[in-house]
Amino acid sequence: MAQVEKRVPGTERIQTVEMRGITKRFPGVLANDKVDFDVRAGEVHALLGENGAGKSTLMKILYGMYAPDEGEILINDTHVEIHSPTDAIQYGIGMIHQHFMLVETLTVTENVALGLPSSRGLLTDLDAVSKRIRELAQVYGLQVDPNAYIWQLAVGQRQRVEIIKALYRGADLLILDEPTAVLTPQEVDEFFATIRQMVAEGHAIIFISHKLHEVLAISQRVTVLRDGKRVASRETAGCTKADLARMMVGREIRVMPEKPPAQVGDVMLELRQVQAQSDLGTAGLKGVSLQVYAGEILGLAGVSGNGQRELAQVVCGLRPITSGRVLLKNEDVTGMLPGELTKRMLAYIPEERMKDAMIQQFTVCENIILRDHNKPPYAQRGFLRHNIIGEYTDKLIQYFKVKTPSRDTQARHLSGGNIQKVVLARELSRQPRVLVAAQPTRGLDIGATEYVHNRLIEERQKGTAILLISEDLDEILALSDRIAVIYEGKIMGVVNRQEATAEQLGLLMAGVKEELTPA
Amino acid sequence: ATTPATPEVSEPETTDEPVVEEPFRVALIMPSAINDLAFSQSIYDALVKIQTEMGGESGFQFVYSENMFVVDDAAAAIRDYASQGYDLVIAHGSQYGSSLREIAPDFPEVSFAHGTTVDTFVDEGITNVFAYEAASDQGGYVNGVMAGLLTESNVVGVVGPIETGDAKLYIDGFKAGVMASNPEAQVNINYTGSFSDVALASEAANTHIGAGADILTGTAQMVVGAIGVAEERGVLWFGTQSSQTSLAPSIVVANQVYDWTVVLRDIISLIKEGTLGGKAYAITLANDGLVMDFNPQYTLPESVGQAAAEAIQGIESGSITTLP
Amino acid sequence: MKQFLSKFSVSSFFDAILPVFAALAAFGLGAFMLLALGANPITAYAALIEGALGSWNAVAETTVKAVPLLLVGLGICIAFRANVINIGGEGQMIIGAIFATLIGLNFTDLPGWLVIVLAMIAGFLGGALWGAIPGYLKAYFSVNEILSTVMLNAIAVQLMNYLLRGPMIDPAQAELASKIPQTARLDPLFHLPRLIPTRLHLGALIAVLLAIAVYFLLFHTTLGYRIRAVGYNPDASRYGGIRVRKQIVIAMLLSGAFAGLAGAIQVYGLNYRMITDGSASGFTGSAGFNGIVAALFGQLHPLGTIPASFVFGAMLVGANSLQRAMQVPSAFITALNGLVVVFVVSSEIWRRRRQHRRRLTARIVEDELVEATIKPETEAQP
Amino acid sequence: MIEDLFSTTVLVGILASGIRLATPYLYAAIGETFGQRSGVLNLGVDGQMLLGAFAAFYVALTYQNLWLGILAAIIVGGLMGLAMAYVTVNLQAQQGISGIGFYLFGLGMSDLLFQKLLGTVETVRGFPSLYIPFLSDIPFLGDIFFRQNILVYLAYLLVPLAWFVMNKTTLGLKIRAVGENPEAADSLGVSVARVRYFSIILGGMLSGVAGASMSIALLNVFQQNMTSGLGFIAVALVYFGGWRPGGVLLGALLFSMVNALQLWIQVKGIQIPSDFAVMMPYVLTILVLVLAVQRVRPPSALTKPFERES
Ligand SMILES: Nc1ncnc2c1ncn2[C@@H]1O[C@H](COP(=O)(O)OP(=O)(O)OP(=O)(O)O)[C@@H](O)[C@H]1O
Ligand SMILES: Nc1ncnc2c1ncn2[C@@H]1O[C@H](COP(=O)(O)OP(=O)(O)OP(=O)(O)O)[C@@H](O)[C@H]1O
Ligand SMILES: [Mg+2]
Ligand SMILES: [Mg+2]
Repeated sequence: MAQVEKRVPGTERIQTVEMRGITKRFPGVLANDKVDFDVRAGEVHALLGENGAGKSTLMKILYGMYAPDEGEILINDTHVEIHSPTDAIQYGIGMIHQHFMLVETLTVTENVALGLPSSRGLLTDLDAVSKRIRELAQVYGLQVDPNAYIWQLAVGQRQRVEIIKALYRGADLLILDEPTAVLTPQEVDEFFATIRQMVAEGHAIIFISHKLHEVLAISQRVTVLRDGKRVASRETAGCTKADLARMMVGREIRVMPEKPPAQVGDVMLELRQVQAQSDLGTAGLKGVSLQVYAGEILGLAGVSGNGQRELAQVVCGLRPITSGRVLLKNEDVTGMLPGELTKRMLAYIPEERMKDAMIQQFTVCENIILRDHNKPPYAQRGFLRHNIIGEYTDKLIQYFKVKTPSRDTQARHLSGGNIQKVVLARELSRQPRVLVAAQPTRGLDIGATEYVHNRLIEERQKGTAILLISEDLDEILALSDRIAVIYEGKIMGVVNRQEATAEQLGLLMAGVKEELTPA
Repeated sequence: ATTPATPEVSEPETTDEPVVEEPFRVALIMPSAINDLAFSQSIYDALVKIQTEMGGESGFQFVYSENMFVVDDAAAAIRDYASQGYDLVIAHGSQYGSSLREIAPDFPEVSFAHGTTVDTFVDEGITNVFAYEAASDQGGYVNGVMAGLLTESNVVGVVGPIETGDAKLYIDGFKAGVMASNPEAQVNINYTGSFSDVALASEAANTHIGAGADILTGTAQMVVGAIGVAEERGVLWFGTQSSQTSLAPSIVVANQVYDWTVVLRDIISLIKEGTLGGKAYAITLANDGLVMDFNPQYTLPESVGQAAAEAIQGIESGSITTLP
Repeated sequence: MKQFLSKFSVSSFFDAILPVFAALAAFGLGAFMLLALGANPITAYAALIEGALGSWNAVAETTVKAVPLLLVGLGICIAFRANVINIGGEGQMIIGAIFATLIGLNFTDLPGWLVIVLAMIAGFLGGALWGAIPGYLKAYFSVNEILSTVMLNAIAVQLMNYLLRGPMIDPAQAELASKIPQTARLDPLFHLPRLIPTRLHLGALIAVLLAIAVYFLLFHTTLGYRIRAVGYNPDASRYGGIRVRKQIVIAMLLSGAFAGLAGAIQVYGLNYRMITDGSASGFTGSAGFNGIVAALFGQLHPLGTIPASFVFGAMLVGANSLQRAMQVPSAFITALNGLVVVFVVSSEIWRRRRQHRRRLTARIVEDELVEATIKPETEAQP
Repeated sequence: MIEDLFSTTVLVGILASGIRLATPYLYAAIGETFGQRSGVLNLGVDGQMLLGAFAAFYVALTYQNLWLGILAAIIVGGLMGLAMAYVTVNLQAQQGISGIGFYLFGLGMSDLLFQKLLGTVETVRGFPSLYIPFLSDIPFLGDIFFRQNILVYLAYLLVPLAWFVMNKTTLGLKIRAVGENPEAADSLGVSVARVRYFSIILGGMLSGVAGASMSIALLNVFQQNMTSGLGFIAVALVYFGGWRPGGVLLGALLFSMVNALQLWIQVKGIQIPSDFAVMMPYVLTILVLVLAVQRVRPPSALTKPFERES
């Protein structure tokens, strides 16, 4: 299949893209307020801002998904009209969305070929496409099996498919909306290598991330949005994390929290030689043994797809165990249903909160009682007590500072960060004895991240046993008392925080085992 | 009313009334469509004929509700017509009995006719309901006698809807007829479980032919599917309820045709005399309510025609019983 | 209840009558068909309205017609909330009616009120059984409910045909050669009492009370909460400790139960016996399908389904009297019904858009409020 | 009695009947498969079939040209599809009910036209059986497979063709993507609306042909409600077939063969009430699904309207 015909005015490749005075109103929200933004071939321009600052909106305008209310777009200094993604693609703009745009039931090749003219006319030319995918993969280090179905792929691999899709369409400018949120540090490194390669070949990149160190590492320029306005735009070189944070939030942020010493108690959660299958039917957990004590945070580090999801689900009764035992405070809870575990004061913040822990069409109230809807005082003889539920919800909204018009607002109308807070509020307010928190700060801005970290530490001080699952090694190191590393469904080792180093953990995460002093 | 009016007025048979009288008004409720080539069409055709006899719209008017297969819709229609002061309300479907029994006492001035049934509710003190039915076993028997003689394979097939009511009478009579004329013959029956499944009726016919049948018959509106198959595969067909000759002139031997006019004429004259119900009718071969309609394009062997005529005579005289 | 009523306003009144405009548009199209049929549309539609609402008797007939629509619709509200598409209402009505009729035919010694109560319960259970089957097959065998309910409708019809011409046949018919497939008539003591001297029977009251009950069930009980949760998001429900499969079975069971009750009420309130013409709609009058339409017009809200059923009932009753008054073929009525359904369902988009706009304008106010109250606190946080 | 069923006559009869009975299901269900794969549930199939059946019959009768009849059925079915597409795609109406609305419209309208234009049941000379040279002379097999009419052959050719279009063409790829994740397809410049329009209209056309296959090929008559709910079974068969043409073929054949079998059971005088015989295909279709424990997911976007946020 040939490259797509482009109708870029003047030159063939994108040299500069400029957005001038872009304003976008959603009823009730001024998402973008006279924003100027530009990017040049051969550079990475980072876009920063709190949750809801208007980053995605600005980029969707550039990609033709939203029409701006005011402002104009210029490519190579020529005014262009971009009315749809098709227009954008033809100008050589590619976008990788915050939420992947992939058809899970199709193969990688089919996803890439979708919507493109075929060299065989009406028939698909999947062989040719897959050949070209392998070439691109070679050039940019994007290893992925063209014949695999999307549902079989891990997030990191899906990310690569998205990039291949854009490159395949001959994107000169690539918009990356929080591409690293779901990637492991290793994957981020590989991903950055790909980006550098692309920049070297003259691509222009727009990069959105909440992780300041990534912004510092990859970008040449950075622009900060706050409440829809551009508040700063400067060369990255010379900026510090603290500078960026201040520009974003307008106040000082402690990037990593302070932590009082741990008051460790009894074993609260114990896994003994647990085995379980993964979604694909392969062995997901191959005999995992772990203990989490009251009053400690046990960090579980590991590269995504090594069994973290399975482990969390096994503990919370959402995945059957093929062999082994799970104990909650010395009680065997193997095979118990989630409802029964809930009664035993187990709390769980799952990785995919929007999907797995919230009912988008339910109100905040209704979501707050998702775990306890049939327990007094929220229900009596099978009837819900809306007054009590409402008052309780109001209290949580206030205490956890959830930004919502009212307790009766549907969850889907809240911003991602606030949905996160609702889950957190629900799980923590249940006064759990054991808390499983998977990727609790994924997708959150630094202000919200700081807030979540503080809450977790607070919970630890109350004597809760916390299993913190994170792919963010910085987060693990900052919060954990002990750190376990999981690799291919097995625990590679457990180390005390004081004895752990990033290098050593990195090796373990890669499956390289050294002799360790067990914690 | 958009009653079909026929310009030419045929010989008036029953009326010697003065011309200036109010027209006689009839309302008809029936379960399927007026053109179903079967049960509903038979009564509709009769009313059209009566209208012609009675001098067109000026002497006789009628309105109808078709496709009233939902019993309580029919009940609403019956009540509505009755309250509009029709002289006669005909509930043409045995399923309407319950409703009629309920409604008739509320309209003692109105006469009702209910078919097909034998029950006029007189036992229950209701005096304004006539009942009518078709002795369809009689024509079935005659058809059966001919089929028994005409079959060469000694296998005859019957396509039925559901094993009840009019269909059951016809089929039982048909079977008895075949047995009478040809005890060797085998009568295969299958039911489609529906009055409307034309496709299944056609495969039912194919099945019979596959099982060796060289003569077919069937009843209810879905048999049009079976007739097509019979024609294509060249086997003979016997019809009932209405004349089906036009559908397949080359293979239809004879039809039992319902002619309700004999019943209707009598009912109308009784009403005019002031009797509003209490009498039960049956259309039979003897009273010409059932007519054997032979397809002129099919040359019936003389002996078979003879046997049919004898059967008709026997039934009319009562020497032959048509039901087992 | 209070919550629901308080949502009424001029705006939502307009939303409520929007379907009426859509229906009028369909009637407009129907007018051309009427002209083609040689009938005067104005007289025709006058006859329709007259027939549906023109007298107390007409209103009673309309209400009677609405009863099964409402009951089936309530079941649909429950099932669709659990994201189960129950198009088995026809079969469920039939089985419910069979169960209920068996009570009336076999317990002739019991007092009338008791038989009625038992019969309603039996109808409820019969429908529940016929609904639970596809629910169970969906939950535990992944058999799609659209497929199974379509098939079960056909099975129920054949079962009815068999019973009515065999084991349950009217003893009087059993002696006749023609064997009309009907049961014996129910003892008059067992008939549902009439409310006013029309065909309006107690079933109407039962249906409305049940609509209120279903409203409470869905929005004020833990069971309703679970059913809705499962319908929206089974994964999160499982996480919340809800046994998803069980709720699917329960929802289908309840859905069938209401249809079954509708069947029982048709027998005890209107026909006083079961009789078959071999088709499902001969007994149900297609209420098993039309109830779906009524529920969806009612926004899948039990209380909204009450007026929706009434309007749909009026349409059906009025159409029949239109046929009588103008002698237009019944086929026209069927086609007109189809047009009305299509037009009304298409008008939904305007209502949704208006609602969306309202919500967004409301959000401006709310957002300002939020800014004012919460934002400062966030910033005050250490 | 039961052993009477195990003869070649019966077997040949069942297979031949089954193949014919399955024909309208195939057209309708394959059409519906396209619609559902693109994310639209059309419950109005039966209405489209009835209108198609009437159009084909009327045109064939009036102009004495069967192919013109087919064309009429295609046009009428396509127009019904167009209306359905406008209502579900542009107006984003609830697919389930609008389908029921179109069903009622087709049911009434076909009957109305029948009454006004024809008035009574008539017959037409439909497509004759086409004896494939040589093949039709093979004992047994010839009877079963090679003595059907052209529309029967075309129905079976449609199955691989549909598979091919769905899996091997860019259009098929778009259809599958749109039914699964319309947002993703849209972000790649695939017009969700256009793809859905195409699929629904194609579905309507095939439903029209399904009707025509009854009125001018298999039965050669038109009667009110002559499909008697066949279109609903066709929709169910799409679920049976797991949204794949091959699966639909299996389902249609299973259902039809069992239907043919039950007719033979009755003809052979096997002592079960006829009602239970008639029930058999419905019961077996469910049972097979229970036992096969297939876990094919419906297209994710099925019944969900798509609207790009703005
Ligand atoms: N389609 C929409 N309709 C109404 N409001 C919207 C819509 N899309 C975004 N918004 C609002 O516009 C504002 C900016 O949203 P946007 O998604 O651009 O934020 P963001 O900077 O990408 O945040 P995040 O870091 O959470 O991704 C938010 O207040 C959001 O609620
Ligand atoms: N009406 C009620 N009154 C008091 N307690 C109740 C009531 N309903 C449920 N509970 C309590 O809530 C707990 C869970 O309820 P139950 O097991 O009935 O839910 P369920 O219907 O089984 O839910 P699931 O679908 O998850 O199985 C039980 O311990 C029960 O005692
Ligand atoms: Mg964003
Ligand atoms: Mg439980």
